[in-house]
Amino acid sequence: MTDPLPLVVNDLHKHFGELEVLKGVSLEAKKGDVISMIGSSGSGKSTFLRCINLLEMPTSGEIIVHGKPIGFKVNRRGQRVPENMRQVEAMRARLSMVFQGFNLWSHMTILENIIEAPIQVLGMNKAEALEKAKHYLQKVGIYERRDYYPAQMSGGQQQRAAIARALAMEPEVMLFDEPTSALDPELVGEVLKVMRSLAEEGRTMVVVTHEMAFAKDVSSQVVFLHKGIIEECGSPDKVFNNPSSERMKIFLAPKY
Amino acid sequence: MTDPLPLVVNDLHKHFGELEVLKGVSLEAKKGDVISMIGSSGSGKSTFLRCINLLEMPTSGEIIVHGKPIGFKVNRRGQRVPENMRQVEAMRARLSMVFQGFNLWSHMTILENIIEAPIQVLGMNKAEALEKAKHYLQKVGIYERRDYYPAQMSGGQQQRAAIARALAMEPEVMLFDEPTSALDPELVGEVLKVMRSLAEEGRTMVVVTHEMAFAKDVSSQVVFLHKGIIEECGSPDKVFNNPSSERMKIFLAPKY
Amino acid sequence: MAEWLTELFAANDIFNATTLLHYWDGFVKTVQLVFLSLVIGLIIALPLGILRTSEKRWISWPIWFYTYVFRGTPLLIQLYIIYYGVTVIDGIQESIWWTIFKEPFYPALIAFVLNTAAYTTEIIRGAIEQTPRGELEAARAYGMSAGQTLRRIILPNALRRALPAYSNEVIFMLHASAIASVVTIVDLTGAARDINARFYAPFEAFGFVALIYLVLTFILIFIFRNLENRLMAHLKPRA
Amino acid sequence: MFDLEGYGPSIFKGAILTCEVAFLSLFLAIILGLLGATAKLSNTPPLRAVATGYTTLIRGVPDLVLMLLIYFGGQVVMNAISDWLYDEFGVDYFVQINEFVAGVITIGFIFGAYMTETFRGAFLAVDRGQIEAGIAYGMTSGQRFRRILFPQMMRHALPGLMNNWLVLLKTTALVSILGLADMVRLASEAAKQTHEPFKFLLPVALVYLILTSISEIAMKYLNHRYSAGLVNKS
Amino acid sequence: ADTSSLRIAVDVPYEPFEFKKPDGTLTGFEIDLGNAACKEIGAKCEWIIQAWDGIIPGLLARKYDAIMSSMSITEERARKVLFSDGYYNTPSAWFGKKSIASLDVSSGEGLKGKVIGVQRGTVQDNHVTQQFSAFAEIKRYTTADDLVLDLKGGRLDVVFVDFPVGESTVLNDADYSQIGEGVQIGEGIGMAFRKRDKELADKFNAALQKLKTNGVYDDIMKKYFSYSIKM
Ligand SMILES: Nc1ncnc2c1ncn2[C@@H]1O[C@H](COP(=O)(O)OP(=O)(O)OP(=O)(O)O)[C@@H](O)[C@H]1O
Ligand SMILES: Nc1ncnc2c1ncn2[C@@H]1O[C@H](COP(=O)(O)OP(=O)(O)OP(=O)(O)O)[C@@H](O)[C@H]1O
Ligand SMILES: NC(=[NH2+])NCCC[C@H](N)C(=O)O
Ligand SMILES: [Mg+2]
Ligand SMILES: [Mg+2]
Repeated sequence: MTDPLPLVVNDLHKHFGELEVLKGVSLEAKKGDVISMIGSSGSGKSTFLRCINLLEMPTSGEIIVHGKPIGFKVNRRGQRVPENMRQVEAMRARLSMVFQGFNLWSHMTILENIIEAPIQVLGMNKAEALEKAKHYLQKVGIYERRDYYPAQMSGGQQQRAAIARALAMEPEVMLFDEPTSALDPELVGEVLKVMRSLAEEGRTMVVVTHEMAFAKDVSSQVVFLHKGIIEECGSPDKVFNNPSSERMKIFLAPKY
Repeated sequence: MTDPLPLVVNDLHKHFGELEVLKGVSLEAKKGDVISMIGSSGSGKSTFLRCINLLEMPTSGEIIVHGKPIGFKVNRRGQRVPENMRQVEAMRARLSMVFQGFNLWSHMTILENIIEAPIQVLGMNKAEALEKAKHYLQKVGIYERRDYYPAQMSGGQQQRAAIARALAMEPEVMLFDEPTSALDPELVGEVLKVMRSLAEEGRTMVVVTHEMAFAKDVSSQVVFLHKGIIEECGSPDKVFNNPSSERMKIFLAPKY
Repeated sequence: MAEWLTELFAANDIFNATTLLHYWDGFVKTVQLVFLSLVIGLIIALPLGILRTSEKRWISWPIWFYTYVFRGTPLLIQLYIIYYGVTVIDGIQESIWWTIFKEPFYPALIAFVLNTAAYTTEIIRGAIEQTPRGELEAARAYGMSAGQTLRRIILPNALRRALPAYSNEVIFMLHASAIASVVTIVDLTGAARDINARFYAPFEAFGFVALIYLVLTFILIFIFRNLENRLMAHLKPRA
Repeated sequence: MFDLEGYGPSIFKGAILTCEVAFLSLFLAIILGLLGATAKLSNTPPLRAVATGYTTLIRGVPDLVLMLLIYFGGQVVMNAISDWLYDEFGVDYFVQINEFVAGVITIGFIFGAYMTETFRGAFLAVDRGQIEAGIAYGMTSGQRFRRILFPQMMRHALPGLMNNWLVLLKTTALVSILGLADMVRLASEAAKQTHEPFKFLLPVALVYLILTSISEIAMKYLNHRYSAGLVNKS
Repeated sequence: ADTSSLRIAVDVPYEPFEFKKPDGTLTGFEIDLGNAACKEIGAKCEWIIQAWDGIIPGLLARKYDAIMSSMSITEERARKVLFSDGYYNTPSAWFGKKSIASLDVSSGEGLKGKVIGVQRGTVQDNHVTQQFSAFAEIKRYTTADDLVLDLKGGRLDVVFVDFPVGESTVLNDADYSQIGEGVQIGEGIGMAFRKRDKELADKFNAALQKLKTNGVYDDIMKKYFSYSIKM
């Protein structure tokens, strides 16, 4: 246990004005963990993910990436802000996020999308970045499409490109926010396949998903969030086949 | 059999340039028939429906509404066109179409939408039209919303308004083109309920639909279209439980 | 009020009764010119905008050409051409037309009308072409004739949608009317130029009319905003 | 044929002057527009107020009146400033505004207000998710602006920008009223001199028509280039 | 001020005093005279074209250092600017169609219902505005060529301009003639300077004086006039 854990979140709270969306959520990802977060709409899954890399500022709680806690301070207006933007940027570079809506940069080709952050943020040289991009594009199976613009590709292809973009940062942890829910049913499969192969490779991943089959098959840990609180968590087998929480049972019950 | 049939279509063909989309489709609707048209995407269902009331000009074939065949001629440029636009307009007034995208007139309130065609096309006086509108709006259950504009209502409400608009023409035959496929799953039910009640009242309807349960329960006849040809047709029981065509079997087979 | 006025008059020699009267005449001229141009322009643009969407090339093309030329050249040049051009037409000075073209008001009006009609035609065309296809199909599917569809569906739909663009055109026209002063029309700007030339006081002379134009612009914006709220209610969600 | 009774060459020079005025003022307008849009979108209320005042004022008053005001009044202000500098600090600093500079500044200033609105809209049109992706990958705010926000904003701004350019081009005709020897001025002088309005004014109208047409073609081309990724390539 | 390079404003065209040749270069009596005077005082002069209605504000705003544009010396203007000594003098005059040559232009009654054209901001403008605005319609033009064009185009009945200008731009058409008597307004024509530039004005006064006596003035005048305008 000499290597620090890739990601630890302690007692995270998040308010939007009056509304408390996260009421103390903790999480620990060991290297190679695949953590699936499930829960009904509005339970705070996205918010949690966005708090992890500070797309939203958590109201309180601790975020520790690779052993280094993010420092916060309170600014003149009484808001909690990061102590040091440099540190936050460095941290973000180690946590790659894959968005529901892909958010590929629409003015760049797929290849440009992928080499952008490695060059700009990690300071990689272009040749190396291109090398890496090629590798990961092949891995997600859209290398021939590298010179297309995002709008010229199907949703499934775009999401695979977005995954390649995240991979190219060679992150500590990959964060996925419902990576398949913006896709047509036919296209979901191709993205899930790529994610499954990543899991098998031993990448550390936190995945917010509605795909129960995926969560069941692939995760090492499943977290069930309800109204901003972790109602149930543990191995997929335990959570799905033997849930202790009432909520979880209702959540799993067939809808029709 | 003194009363002529509401709608007969004989050997309808339709080309889009090179592409032959309908390759001889025939159909006979008796009074009170509910004919469901099913088939995979691109099989020509919408095109067929649109040809019936000449929103698309059929390349060849006969359309007979209430015993009166539509006359065609060939214009100077060698295109097939209706002989007499008056006749077409009169025919259209007897066949009311309900569109997938509702197509309510956005600058009119729901009530105005409903009285528009009866007044303008049938020459009904306003009082009578209002009377009718009230009746049908109550039937579809949105009478209290009559003074709203379409943009101010949910999809399900809009589709019900569109159905009321079609009903107010007191048509020979109602044509539905996937009336529920633009709706959120929760809203589908409310529209199907209205349609079912129309079927039970004995209205003649031709319905293009992907809702198999609806087709099974409500239709008097099911037509399965494949690549512009009727592959199978007959009673719902026969078509669904005892199909003779290979295609139909594949179409019905579960996808997962 | 009266005190304030006398004080104002006493404090400077630029805003006195004579100059204020001059400004007032200019104001009236500006309003007349802009109002007439817009009304006549709109009357011309309506049919042109409709015909411009015709699929028949021999109908739509000439209209396209007209709008292309008038939108592609400066209004100032159009004004010059019409103002000076009419005088050299053979025999015009002996004809009854001369009573009209003699006055600078009418050549300016013609230039403005032709200009605003060109822009308005394109606005109307754009709005007509944006009519949702489905709504047209619905009209056809219910047996409406082409004329009924135009009258009942296309135009009410399009004219409402044209409103924001048209309100810009109205304000543009108000502002463009300032060049009437180059052909001796004493509109607001012309009055200001007279007064500037008389008192060598550009700030007072032009600043004052700038203020009036600003107020006029705000009034127009206010009117159109109300109109839009009323006529575009159907696109806004309702509580 | 282009001699135009000896006036041709000088009118041609006027056409070049017209283009110079147009391009320089476009340049100025773009810079002012970017500044204005940034100010309008900033969190600093005074900056926002200044920018809002600027755009409202400019867009509420006719170009010609503004031109006359800035042209005549601008120098008066400059002088007041330099007098004040001299009286208060003994600094003898004086900026001379000639009619060319005044024309360019005036038009640039006016269209800066329109550009402000164009750019503001374009900045707002950039999808928030695009920026978030930049944040999520650890880009600094400078990098995000340079690499994502600005290029995407430009794409949204392009149609509006081009539209403003077409209007600006036609507005340059007004500098002739200030006495600047642009092609409109020279042609109308020649027309008056020779009593042949059509002979001189029609060609000038044609030149404008050609310039606007070229702009429109360029606009289509640019739009096509910059919207790469917005439309499907087939 | 630094007198080695000077900017002088003119409003063109104002034939025969200042106007453009087709190629765009400036010419005319005052241009020649001004250049000669500049040479005399050893200054490099640049002519700035400026619309008449902004010519005094422009001077005060230091857009240029002097005006030499047939500006009549009047009391009202002298309150704003400093005039040189007069360097020529001509009356203002009425011009119109021969057919109305007998019109009485000295009284409001005579001009009743007529359309009079003047250049905006000139002494002629002032004169008719004060005397006749109650009787006739007055149209004000930015430049003197518009004025003549509209007279010949039939939009104006009469114009009221400096005599030589009418003579060279209106009377070149045989259908037109001078109407009534000339009117003397102001005390001749002078250059205008900012009040504080007394030195500069003195230099020009000296130079002009010299040109008047050494024959240069007369040579230039003969180029443009068949009669004397000297004062
Ligand atoms: N920026 C915001 N301001 C205010 N409230 C917000 C904001 N973002 C999210 N919320 C609220 O926080 C709650 C949790 O939202 P969140 O998006 O995290 O849910 P979720 O679990 O991701 O749901 P879904 O499965 O629908 O994506 C919701 O009630 C939402 O309305
Ligand atoms: N206007 C048109 N021009 C050219 N091809 C067309 C046109 N309209 C339809 N088609 C083609 O005709 C074929 C049948 O289309 P149609 O819309 O009738 O299918 P459908 O059975 O209604 O499918 P769906 O279930 O997706 O609505 C398709 O291949 C389509 O691409
Ligand atoms: N260049 C000119 N346009 N000069 C006009 C001068 C008219 C008249 N002499 C005046 O001083 O008022
Ligand atoms: Mg979510
Ligand atoms: Mg279809």
